[in-house]
Amino acid sequence: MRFGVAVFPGTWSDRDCAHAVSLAGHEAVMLWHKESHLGGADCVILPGGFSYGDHLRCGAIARFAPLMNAVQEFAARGGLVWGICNGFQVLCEAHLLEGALMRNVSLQFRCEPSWLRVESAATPFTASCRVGDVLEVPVSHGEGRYVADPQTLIDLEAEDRVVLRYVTREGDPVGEQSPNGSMRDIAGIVNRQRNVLGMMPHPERACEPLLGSADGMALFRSVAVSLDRQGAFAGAG
Amino acid sequence: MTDTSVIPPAHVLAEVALTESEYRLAGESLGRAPNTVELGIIGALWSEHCGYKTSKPLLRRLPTTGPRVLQGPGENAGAVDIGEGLAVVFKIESHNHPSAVEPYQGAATGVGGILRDVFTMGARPVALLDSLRFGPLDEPHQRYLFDGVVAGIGGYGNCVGVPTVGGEVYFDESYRHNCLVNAMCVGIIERSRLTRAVAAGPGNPVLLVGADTGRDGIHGATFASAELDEATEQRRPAVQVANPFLEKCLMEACLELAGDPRIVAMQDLGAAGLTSSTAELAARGGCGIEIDVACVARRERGMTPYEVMLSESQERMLLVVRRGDEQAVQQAFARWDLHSDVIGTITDTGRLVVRDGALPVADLPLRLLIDEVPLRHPLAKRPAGIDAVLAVDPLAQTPPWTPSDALLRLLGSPNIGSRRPVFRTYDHQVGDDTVVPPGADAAVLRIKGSRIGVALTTDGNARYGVLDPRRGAEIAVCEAARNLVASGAEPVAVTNCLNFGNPEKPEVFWQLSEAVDGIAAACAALGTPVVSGNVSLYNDTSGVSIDPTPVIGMVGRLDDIDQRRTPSFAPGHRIALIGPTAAELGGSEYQRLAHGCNAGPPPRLDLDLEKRVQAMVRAAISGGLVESVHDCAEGGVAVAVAECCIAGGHGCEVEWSALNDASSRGLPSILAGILFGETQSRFVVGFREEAAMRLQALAKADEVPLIELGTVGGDRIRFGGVIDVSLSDAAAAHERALLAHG
Amino acid sequence: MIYQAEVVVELRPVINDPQGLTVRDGLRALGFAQVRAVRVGKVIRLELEAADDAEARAGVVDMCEKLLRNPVIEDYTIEAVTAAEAVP
Amino acid sequence: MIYQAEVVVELRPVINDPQGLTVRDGLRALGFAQVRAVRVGKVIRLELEAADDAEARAGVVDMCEKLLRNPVIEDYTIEAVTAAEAVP
Ligand SMILES: Nc1ncnc2c1ncn2[C@@H]1O[C@H](COP(=O)(O)OP(=O)(O)O)[C@@H](O)[C@H]1O
Ligand SMILES: [Mg+2]
Repeated sequence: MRFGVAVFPGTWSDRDCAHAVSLAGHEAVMLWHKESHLGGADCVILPGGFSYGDHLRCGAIARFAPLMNAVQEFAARGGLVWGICNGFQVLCEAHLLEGALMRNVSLQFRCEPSWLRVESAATPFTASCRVGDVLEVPVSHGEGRYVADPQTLIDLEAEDRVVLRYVTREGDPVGEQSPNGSMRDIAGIVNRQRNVLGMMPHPERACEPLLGSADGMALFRSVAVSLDRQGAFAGAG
Repeated sequence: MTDTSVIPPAHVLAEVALTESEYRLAGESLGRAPNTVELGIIGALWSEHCGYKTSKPLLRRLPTTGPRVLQGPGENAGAVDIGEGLAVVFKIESHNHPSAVEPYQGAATGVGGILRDVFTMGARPVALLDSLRFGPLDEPHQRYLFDGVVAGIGGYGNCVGVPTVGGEVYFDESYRHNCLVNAMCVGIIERSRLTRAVAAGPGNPVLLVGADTGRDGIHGATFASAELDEATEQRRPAVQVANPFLEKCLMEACLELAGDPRIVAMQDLGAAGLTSSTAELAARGGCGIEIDVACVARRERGMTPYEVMLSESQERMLLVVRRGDEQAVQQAFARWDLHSDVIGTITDTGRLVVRDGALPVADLPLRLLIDEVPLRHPLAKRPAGIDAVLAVDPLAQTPPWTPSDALLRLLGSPNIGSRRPVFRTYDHQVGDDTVVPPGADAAVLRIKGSRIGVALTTDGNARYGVLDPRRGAEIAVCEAARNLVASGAEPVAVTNCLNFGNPEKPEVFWQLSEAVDGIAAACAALGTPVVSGNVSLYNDTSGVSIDPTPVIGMVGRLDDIDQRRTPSFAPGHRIALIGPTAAELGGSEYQRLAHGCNAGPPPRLDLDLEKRVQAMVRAAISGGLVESVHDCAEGGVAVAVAECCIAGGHGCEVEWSALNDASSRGLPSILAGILFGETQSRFVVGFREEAAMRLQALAKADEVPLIELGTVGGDRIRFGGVIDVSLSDAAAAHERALLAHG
Repeated sequence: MIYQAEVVVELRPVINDPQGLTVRDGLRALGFAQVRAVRVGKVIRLELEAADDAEARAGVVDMCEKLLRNPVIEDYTIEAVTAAEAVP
Repeated sequence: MIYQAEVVVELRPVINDPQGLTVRDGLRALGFAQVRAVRVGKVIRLELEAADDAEARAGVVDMCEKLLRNPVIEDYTIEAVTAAEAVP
């Protein structure tokens, strides 16, 4: 399985994502933002970081990179696109996902463990999880407060597109403990076609017990399993 | 002006920080009077910041060599061999004054500067640490500085994607008008790819890369600027706005090029900007350098050659490139959307020559600028009042609180309580290598594809140093080493930042000299050479100097990452105190809180015992005899044990005869001294019952005191009959310590 | 011709603005009890070349629509587009 | 009386504005070659109570001096202070 990892100026989770991919036993290729091909990737990861310094709005400038045109087409043809942290912000700015990510209610950057309840296993990214599983995955962001208009929120829930929700370690609603104050404690969503996932937490930081949690591996495994099922997606090359 | 006997007006010399005699020296060596730009260049390179004219003679006393040392002081950062062909590159640096003026930007640009020192050596920065000092946290302005500095450090480190894994924060009156912001950066590189900033090859082009040059950080020297008016100062920003995004691109581009044969040398631009970077680069290579300021991209119009040469604009790098490869290298930077210009060439003249297009601007021998820095040897005088202060008997003061009450107050002290409100705002994980995150004694990083681990810490409790600067410095080194040992590491090498007042005061120079001797003695004893450092003097406001504050950054090494330990107690484990105990309250945090003073003798330190204790604890760890380890620092044994309880989420039952004696004999201050005194060379460990005998035997063999204190368990922290608090109360006090109105 | 444009980008009224709330509370804590509400937005000053006012303004509108504001959460107003003296 | 005030806080002209530079380059990359310079500041909208215009304006000046701008790097301009209909 081949994962393409996008690199924008200011991206810093690229190496971590590539490391997690290789731990999962797959191949990672770096995709430079000025290129407009995807190196034959079966799944494209838009990693975390501060692309373009998060200036103006997080992800607002990266969204126009030549690479993103290829990603748009790839997604339109059903290719798996996985936005993590800054990648989620880019996907929202690019309108591949609804809503927006805004400054944490605390107005502070937060780097700490978070607990995510799997709300839908009906996505290529959570296929090998069970609904209700609670995954320990760290957050590390200053602008991760998910917001969307009421109708969008209703649709997301109705269409089973809220994939990950912040909960407590015990799996209860986070309430005040929310790392960022996201509406409905949303941590990750998919698009209607369910092939584009955006999430704020960093699964690539939770793939080894040595680092405190290996729960993030479930997502990488899921992607691989799904790609196997559908017969590895013919990358845009 | 060509006549060297004509001395410029006092204000001119003042603005370039030169004395009359220094001016004469320069003139004689030059055989003529320097012009204004040359004067500025000489002033900058002869300044304390670049020329270390006061501290250099002292720094020669530090041990700087050892089997693992690959690069000692003198380069942009030090480097040590940690095995498997890998080197750790590290340095600490201060950004005190800018942070006092604008906490966010001052701290942020400080982080930027220290990052450049490390990637200049070709090493990828893998960790940052920050050592901070402020006035009392309950004062709104100090809270403003603290919040701003922490936000600035996070703002920069989080954006460039280098984890901030450790540091320290202290609050003390002494820093009310001079906060301290020291940042340490640690990088890792294959030994063979280590690059040095040594210019070579006359005819090789010199490249300036990164930010455009603006009128940043140019102090004084109004005489040298276009018009002599108020407006000149107006046009000069008091502080700089950091650009971590630009730094991130600069870092990635430089790391791509490091070790590339087309790159002859790399040098970051720091204090005195182009002036010091060009001069040092050329001097290290024993060659010369010629610069055309007209080729330097400007941020503002109307800049004078003087301003261009002395601008301290951030996020800039200087490279010497193999002749003929300049375009290829410029393209490599352009790939990262970085602007670069060829601004000069390396020569064989041994001179720094500056042109503005065709116009000659400056022409100075590097020997004058670098080797002939006139050293200052100020008077050193032991402060008159110190003996009276040392004569105070800390045990003569009656404790105002019960031991339980005192423990909760200490846990809730801003100098002891949880630092989580700080480090939760720092990305301390990016890079996927942080195995022991902030919150324990030292941070531990793994190295992918290897069993080796790297442990990092910064330490420096200035309260001891006020009482005895030499012992204070020795203790700082030993505490840093203890923090590494507690994490399971072998201490390897040291970087240090000497934060002091105005050295022209004999008392301050004495403190500085004593502190350097203390660092030297402790580093020699522990076998941890000093490979890099930084000096920040003149931390004075209206005649009042800060307490002497040597901050020690130390790097340790674990053969096997699985040897790491943390303070967390596990239920059922036995608790032991390793090391001596004496009722010493002088300089303790308890004394500050309970009696509002800092007096009496500071804790004793026996370097030989220190060595034995550290060796014994390391042996206990490698022998698998101890499960949790924590050093005793501020707050003494009681706080150390409580911290292990809080970290592990379990209470404890401590039975300690010394306590019962003291309380039954009705000696409350002795009791406080035993519980909260800061006797050095101690660790609190948790171990399995089965290991007890072997642990005892090991201590005996190494002639190290060891007392079994009790057992981990329950939801209360109990010390015999004298302390009984609930774990949740203790944890709450600890967690709240740094929060507003906490 | 050189034009100077001032664009204000603000959160849509329905979107809550924690920064505004924090500033409001900060002001009240300082004793400004008269403050009822605060909202914080961005002002973006552009210097651009254009043949005439119309072209300048059209350019600015285009920049706002494409990049400067996020329609999901923000509104923008073009405060001014004025011919300026060139600062070469 | 309820007043609405608009305050613009911007980096002093001599201060480097990294955000402005990034936005400028972003716009150019999008094809807006006509953009020569960009600077990004803050606009702060205040809603406050005051007896009259003078009092309202005096209050706003005071807030700027005390909290809203950082005198080391920023300037402020009070764009408008106008009586408004209360939005209770
Ligand atoms: N400014 C800071 N930034 C990041 N981590 C910090 C900072 N201050 C303290 N820490 C972390 O908090 C923990 C406790 O700090 P400290 O009390 O200084 O430890 P010690 O007393 O063992 O030196 C350590 O892990 C330290 O690295
Ligand atoms: Mg410690």
